[in-house]
Amino acid sequence: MSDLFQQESPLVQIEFSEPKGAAPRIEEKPFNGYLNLRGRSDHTGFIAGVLKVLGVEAPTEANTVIDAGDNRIYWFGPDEWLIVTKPGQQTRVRNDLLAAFAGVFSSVVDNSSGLTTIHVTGDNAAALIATDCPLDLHPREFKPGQCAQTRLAKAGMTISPLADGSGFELIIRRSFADYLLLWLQDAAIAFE
Amino acid sequence: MSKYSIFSLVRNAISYHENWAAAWRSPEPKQEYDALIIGGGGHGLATAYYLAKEHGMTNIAVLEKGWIGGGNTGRNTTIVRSNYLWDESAHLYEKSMQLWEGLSQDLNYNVMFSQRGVYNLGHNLQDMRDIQRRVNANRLNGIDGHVVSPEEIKRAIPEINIDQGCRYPILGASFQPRGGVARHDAVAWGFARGADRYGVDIIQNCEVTAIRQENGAVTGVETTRGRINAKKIGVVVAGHCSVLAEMAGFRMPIESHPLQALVSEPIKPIINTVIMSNAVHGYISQSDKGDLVIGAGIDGYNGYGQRGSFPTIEHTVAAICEMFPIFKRVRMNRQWGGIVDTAPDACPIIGNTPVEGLYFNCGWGTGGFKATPGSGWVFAHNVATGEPHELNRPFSLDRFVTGFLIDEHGAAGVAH
Amino acid sequence: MSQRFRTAQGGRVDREREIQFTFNGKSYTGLAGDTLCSALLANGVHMIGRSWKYHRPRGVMSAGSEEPNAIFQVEKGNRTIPNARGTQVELYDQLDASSVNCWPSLDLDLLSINSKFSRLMPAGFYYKTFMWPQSMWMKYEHFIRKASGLGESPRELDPDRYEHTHAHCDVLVGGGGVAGLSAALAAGRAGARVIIADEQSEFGGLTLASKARIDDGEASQWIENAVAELQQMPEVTLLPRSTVFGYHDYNFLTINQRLSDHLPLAERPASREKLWQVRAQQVVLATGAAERPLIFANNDRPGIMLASAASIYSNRYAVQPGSRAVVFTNNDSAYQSALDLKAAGVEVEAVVDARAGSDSELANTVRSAGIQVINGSVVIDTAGRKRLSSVQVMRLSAEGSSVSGETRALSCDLLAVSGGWSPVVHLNAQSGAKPVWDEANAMFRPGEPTQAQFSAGGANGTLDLAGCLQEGAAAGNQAAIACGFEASTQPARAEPIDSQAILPLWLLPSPYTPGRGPKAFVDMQNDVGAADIALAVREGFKSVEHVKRYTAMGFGTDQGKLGNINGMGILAASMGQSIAATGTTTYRPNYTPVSFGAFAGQNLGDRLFDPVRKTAMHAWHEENGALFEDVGQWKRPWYYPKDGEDLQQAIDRECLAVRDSVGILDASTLGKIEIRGKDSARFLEMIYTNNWMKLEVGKGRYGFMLGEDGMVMDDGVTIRLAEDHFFMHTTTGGAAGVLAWMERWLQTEWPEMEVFLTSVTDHWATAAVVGPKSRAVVSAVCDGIDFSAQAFPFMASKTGTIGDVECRVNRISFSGELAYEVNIPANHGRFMWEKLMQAGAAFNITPYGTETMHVLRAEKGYVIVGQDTDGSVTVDDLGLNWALSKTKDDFIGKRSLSRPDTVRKDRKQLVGLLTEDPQTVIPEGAQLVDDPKAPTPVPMIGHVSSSYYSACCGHSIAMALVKGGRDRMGDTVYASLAGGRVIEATITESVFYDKEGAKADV
Amino acid sequence: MFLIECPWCGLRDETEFSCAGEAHIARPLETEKLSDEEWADYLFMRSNPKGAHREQWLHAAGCRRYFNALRDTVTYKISATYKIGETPPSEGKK
Ligand SMILES: Cc1cc2nc3c(=O)[nH]c(=O)nc-3n(C[C@H](O)[C@H](O)[C@H](O)COP(=O)(O)OP(=O)(O)OC[C@H]3O[C@@H](n4cnc5c(N)ncnc54)[C@H](O)[C@@H]3O)c2cc1C
Ligand SMILES: NC(=O)c1ccc[n+]([C@@H]2O[C@H](COP(=O)([O-])OP(=O)(O)OC[C@H]3O[C@@H](n4cnc5c(N)ncnc54)[C@H](O)[C@@H]3O)[C@@H](O)[C@H]2O)c1
Ligand SMILES: Cc1cc2nc3c(=O)[nH]c(=O)nc-3n(C[C@H](O)[C@H](O)[C@H](O)COP(=O)(O)O)c2cc1C
Ligand SMILES: [Zn+2]
Repeated sequence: MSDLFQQESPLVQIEFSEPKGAAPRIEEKPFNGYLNLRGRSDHTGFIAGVLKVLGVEAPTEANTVIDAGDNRIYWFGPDEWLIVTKPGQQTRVRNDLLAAFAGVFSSVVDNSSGLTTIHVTGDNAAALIATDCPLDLHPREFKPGQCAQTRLAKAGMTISPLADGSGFELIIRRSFADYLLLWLQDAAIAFE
Repeated sequence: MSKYSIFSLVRNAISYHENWAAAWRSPEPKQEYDALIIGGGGHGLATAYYLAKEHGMTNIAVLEKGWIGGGNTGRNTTIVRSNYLWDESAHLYEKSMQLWEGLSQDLNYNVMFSQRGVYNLGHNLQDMRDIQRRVNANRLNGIDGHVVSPEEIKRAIPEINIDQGCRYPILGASFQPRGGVARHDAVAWGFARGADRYGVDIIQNCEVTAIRQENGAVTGVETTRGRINAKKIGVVVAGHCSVLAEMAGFRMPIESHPLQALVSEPIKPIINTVIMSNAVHGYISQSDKGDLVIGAGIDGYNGYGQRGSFPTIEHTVAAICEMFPIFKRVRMNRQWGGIVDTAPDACPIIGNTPVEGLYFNCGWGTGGFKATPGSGWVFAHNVATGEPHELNRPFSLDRFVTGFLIDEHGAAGVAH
Repeated sequence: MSQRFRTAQGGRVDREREIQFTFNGKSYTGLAGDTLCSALLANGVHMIGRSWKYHRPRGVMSAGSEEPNAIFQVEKGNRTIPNARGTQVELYDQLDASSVNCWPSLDLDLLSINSKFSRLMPAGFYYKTFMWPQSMWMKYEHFIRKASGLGESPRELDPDRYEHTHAHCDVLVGGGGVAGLSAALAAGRAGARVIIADEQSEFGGLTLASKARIDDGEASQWIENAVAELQQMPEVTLLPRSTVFGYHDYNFLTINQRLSDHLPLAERPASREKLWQVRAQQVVLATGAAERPLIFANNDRPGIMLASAASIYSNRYAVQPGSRAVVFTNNDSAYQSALDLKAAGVEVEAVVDARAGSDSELANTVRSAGIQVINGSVVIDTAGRKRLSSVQVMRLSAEGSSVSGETRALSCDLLAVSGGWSPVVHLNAQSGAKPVWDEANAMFRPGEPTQAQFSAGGANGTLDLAGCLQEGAAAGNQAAIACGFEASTQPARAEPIDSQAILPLWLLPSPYTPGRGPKAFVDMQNDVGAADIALAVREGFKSVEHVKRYTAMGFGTDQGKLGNINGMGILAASMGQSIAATGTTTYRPNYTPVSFGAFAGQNLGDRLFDPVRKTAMHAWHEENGALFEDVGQWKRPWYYPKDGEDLQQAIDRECLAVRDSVGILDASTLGKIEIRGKDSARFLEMIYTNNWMKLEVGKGRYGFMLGEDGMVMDDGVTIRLAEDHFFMHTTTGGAAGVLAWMERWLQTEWPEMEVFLTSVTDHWATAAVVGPKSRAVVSAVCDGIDFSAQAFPFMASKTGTIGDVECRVNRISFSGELAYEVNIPANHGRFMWEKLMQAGAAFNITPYGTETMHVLRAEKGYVIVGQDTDGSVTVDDLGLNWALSKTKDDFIGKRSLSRPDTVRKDRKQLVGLLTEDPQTVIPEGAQLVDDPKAPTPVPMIGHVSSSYYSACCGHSIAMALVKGGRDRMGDTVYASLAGGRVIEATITESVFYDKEGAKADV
Repeated sequence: MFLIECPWCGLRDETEFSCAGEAHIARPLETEKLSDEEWADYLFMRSNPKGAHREQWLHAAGCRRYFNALRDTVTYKISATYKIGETPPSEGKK
């Protein structure tokens, strides 16, 4: 049995169905790796460690996300990032980072089961999310390459526009995932 | 001044209501009084009334910066109950309840005190433990009340949703039959008229801008209508108490927060009691005029703006719709906010201050309307004698130094 | 066609589409495009309701949101709407409307008797009576309540849904009359993101009912073009049927959009309303101006309406609002109404103008149309019971303060009144500005904005069409420029009109002695008359806010839109002061009432009212019959009843299974925080009350967190994973708070500390495997760990694998049994759980929930923060002094522990209780007394915080906080319960089971 | 409804934040040496001004950073936000 077979997404109790009418498509991209990265962005050892393992520096511009090969790095705060890896890669990336940070004030914490990713796509993707997200999702204001930690209804999320402009990626917490999906599905009724 | 009654009403109707006297005079402030009460809310006016009535101090004035009753007294959801957990609170609020029970007659002013009962709902097992604890304590303190089941609640309030499958199901409630509501404005006006009858000067549009003291004792105040002297000053300004404390040179353990409320359009009677839920943050009763009167939770920031933030209202209305799904098509007519003075232990501060002759009565936060007569009664004692009454002794400012807090947060779930 | 008062042509109604509706049970027809009121008027129905207090017959006063009288119950059953304003209810097929607040019927309303006693019911009469005997008030109140209120609340569940949306824009335009449309065009053409909202079904505002011309065409054509152009702009959102009802701080505005109420019941979409929460860079308020009536005796009869409403009904709805009209005014605009009425085929008896002369172009047009103009005169009274039949007119003295001469009766069934115009400053005032009195034009103009905001058109006090167009375009341009766009739209053109000054009039002079004549109404909905205002002043209620509260003026569903300005004028006159000095009452949301459902949106019901947080094993618990307990937002298994078991039977079984063999508990909800950095131990020394520097790597320790007030705030086990790496557990309910609390100290007080915190609550699924057979179970499931007692002692932590997934096992016990908490990344949570169940099958492994967990821990005397503590309990009160470091200089809350009250000897202390009768369980929350027979108030010595029947001990056990309890071992105390029931109990230590702690130590 | 400029994330909606009360209340260093009055002063006494107020906010749904704001408690206008450790702007009274 490979370990992937032993996994269950937080959304196991949710039924995903084909969108009706003009409702956006909502799908899960399960089982990515999620690493919470902490460090002082002005510390050379830290910068070098990230560069060494991920091939890029952690973004220091607020509310941005960058691609780093197979991985993506989201700015979370002045000393905090989220690294999203391909499924199953998290342990290797974590161990490499931990090794690269030897002696450097930093933290790399595996939160892979704590988060999951949702894609909301289609013409009304922004409208669906805007039902209860206070962020301005207009393409003039929120472009691919940007990301934001904000809220959706009564739960937190990290949102970023998909590169192809088809919609948004939402990274949400496991224990709120069920609620948020039910919430989005209910909100989608307005577009059916 | 004529007494109010059905006979005086008929008599005056015959003379086209041309002969009603003013409910209170609007005198010019004198240069000096035996005592000043700063703040013309319910508490300040009640203090003046009882100072005159119980302590014979009639050469006194109430100074109000705006119009009397325009502070929290005029913007609260009017819930009256005395079923508090801790002995100290229970005794104080019960004293108030007893005064409420004869208040219209005592004041000769119908304050429409309506003892329609108050339900405090429990939504989880810990809520129910707390409710049991409080009701048991109330009973031993001689305060009416009992624990009721969801079915009993439903019988009394057929409109309520007791479905056990809902997000925060109603598991039960405490019920205090003697609790209820009153007509808030009438409370201020009734006390004002009552105090005026004893000769108390009620001076509106008179903002206190400085407190004068000599050798650690008060001598008077500066106001927007000039200097007024007095050797005893009672400060009863609710949300503004820190501002007044600063004038007197000390700080208070108080934060002033917006607290919001709203009313629906008037509808025919449908809610015949008072329902409070701390867990989902909604409080509801129906005024005699027919509007549903709904109170929200506090806004998290300090604010003197008499307005709060929209999400607070949004959540409160959702909570009401969750408890009363049939009200979704009823409409909200108006929303507003007050400035509540919250203390760390959610209990009032009543008593002496570091300045001699200066007394403070504040910290009633989200729940002082119910205490209006009792608060005035004990504070009058304190101002008149210079010493706290037994009922307000535990509520002194120095409890923050000794640590003797009367924490009504935890178990009693204080609010309104 | 039964619509006898429908004009032959014109209007914006669709003559091809007849619509059936019923009013008070009687069937009528109207046309598509009608409102309920216009359709009723088309059928000659003028008396549509009764007033609130005196039950006087009332008719339609206006054609908009200011309507005080035309209040209906629309529909019955689950789609009923109480208090719908008939002027804004769009007619749809089979609409069912009835009057509110009259019984048994509108025609014969028994409470109209009140009108006979109206002299006994002046403002505030209830404060003066109903006081004797004291006990009777509740009876009086019962009848008072029955008599008040307007419509009926729904009694059935609402089938409709309500939506929310957040929106952002450069320019929000509130109001879509010509001023608003001009602003939207200007901003939209500049490229700005624009939202324009209007409460009506069509954009265009008052001008829809106007025959004026814009840009050399009909005004209505210009409106149509403007709307079409806006619709083409991708960045412009047009919201019809959308009321901007709140203007909050930081240019946050709320809009209620009605999606379905205008459709026949059968055709309605799922969503009824949508609440827009808008952040605007700039706001243009173009909410128009509202006409005021005039205040004279009996000014409330059906058939009396605003002159502008008469125009709107004539021009927009193609209805004759009467057959024979008198127009009564103090300004020019009503002359247009006279022309409009005449054009609609209404006979216009006269225009009565309070001004001595009127020679504006408009007035002259009226004269030349053959309409008589009676200058220098006012209406002093009216006649007609359920419909106006005539008005009486007298001459006004030159200085305007009295009337004289002959009374002249003019017979008419319509009186169109105009007392001038009031800019709709509501939103401007809500936003924080203070309206400014303009004496010359007798109006409150919008105040100096306190936010990024413009007012334009009628809303700004500009009443002529050309001015409205010009101001709208200017505001739109400026707003767009302020957002960084280039904007230069030229305003549309209209003919300027000459007009003559208004003669401000509040309470009109009349031959009656003030206060003695018939009532002259100011607030029609609340039956507040001019005499009530005078009475309030006489009684000392002099502030405008006092007058509002004493008389109820402006308290109605119209919030005084129609009456307040007149009321303030009358109040000012009564007080002998200016209107500017009198001021307005406070403007607040909602501009018009908004249904509760719209506020709640979709945030309702078992799934969406509040997040339901679930663990990775949730589905398994459901499948296996668990009942759940709410702990914070989490659902935790409470117990797992087997067929027919009640709570007690289930927990007896669960408890015994754990103590005898092995049980399993989902502990995933505990808060989990990773703490990293070289100062982590030092940080924990401050956060917890005990010592952390010397904790071995691989070992855990139990700790208490205090608030700075010294009271217990949270507890849990923290494990040292490396010198600079800890793993903290918090309580389920406390998790978020503890993280924020620790971050706050780190970020604000000790930023130099090298510590990073990361919440991993959601990442780990945790199963507590508990009981003598737990070692066998976990050994069978987890690889790579030596579970022997020596290798894996109590409070140790090890990593291993389950399958090929890394897991962490902590030997922690909250039950006094040998126990292991097995943690695995939550995606594998159910997999782990099922493995453990499989491995445990041999030992009859028993899943248990929070209730059994509570009993097990109580048997051991372990406390639960939040149940055995309430924010007023210290560690010492709990008898857990060992957890307070004696060696640390400081930790959070330490100083508070030496305050006079915290060192008191008679503080309440946690003790155990054993009941006299071992089968009796003291209810939790019971109060304890020494003497149950003591007179009230009975002194209380403490209360029972936890209490259970313990199947393992074979008797009931309880924990209680008792004054000086630790010095009272062996004393008898009494739990005093409702109904005089008393339970006797003895104070004991709080450990009831395995006092030596032998069971965990194996 | 405030729009708050997080010094890290920029302008965000009030609902992403929570207010953490008066700012610049330093925890005393040697707490054991304080009198009960001094300790009570630190614990409970607040300036609670009507007007300019320095207060802490947490960008709870965003970057999870605490920061300070200078806000008027009457108009609710935020005249500045600044990072922890930065000197407060001098506007406002006191
Ligand atoms: C929305 C809301 C709902 C509430 N619901 C309830 C409830 O259901 N039940 C309940 O028991 N309590 C409730 N409360 C709390 C209750 O309203 C207050 O505790 C109580 O009214 C306080 O009365 P007061 O007389 O002390 O204060 P206020 O009525 O606020 O009076 C203080 C007065 O002092 C004046 N003042 C201030 N500064 C000065 C100065 N410098 N010079 C002169 N005068 C000054 C003010 O203008 C004001 O009139 C609620 C409060 C609010 C805001
Ligand atoms: N002759 C006169 O004395 C006189 C007086 C007043 C107005 N007028 C005429 O009226 C017109 C005024 O144009 P205007 O555009 O300024 O005003 P308007 O009254 O035509 O339009 C205002 C619009 O705002 C809407 N509205 C008001 N409050 C709203 C809210 N809170 N939310 C959503 N919508 C709301 C109204 O439904 C209306 O459609 C001009 O044609 C002017 O000449 C003439
Ligand atoms: C118990 C209670 C009932 C109220 N009922 C109404 C009402 O029926 N109609 C109304 O317009 N306002 C009602 N109000 C609100 C007041 O109009 C007003 O908003 C409130 O007293 C705050 O004052 P302000 O808005 O002038 O600041 C009520 C207020 C209270 C406290
Ligand atoms: Zn931020």
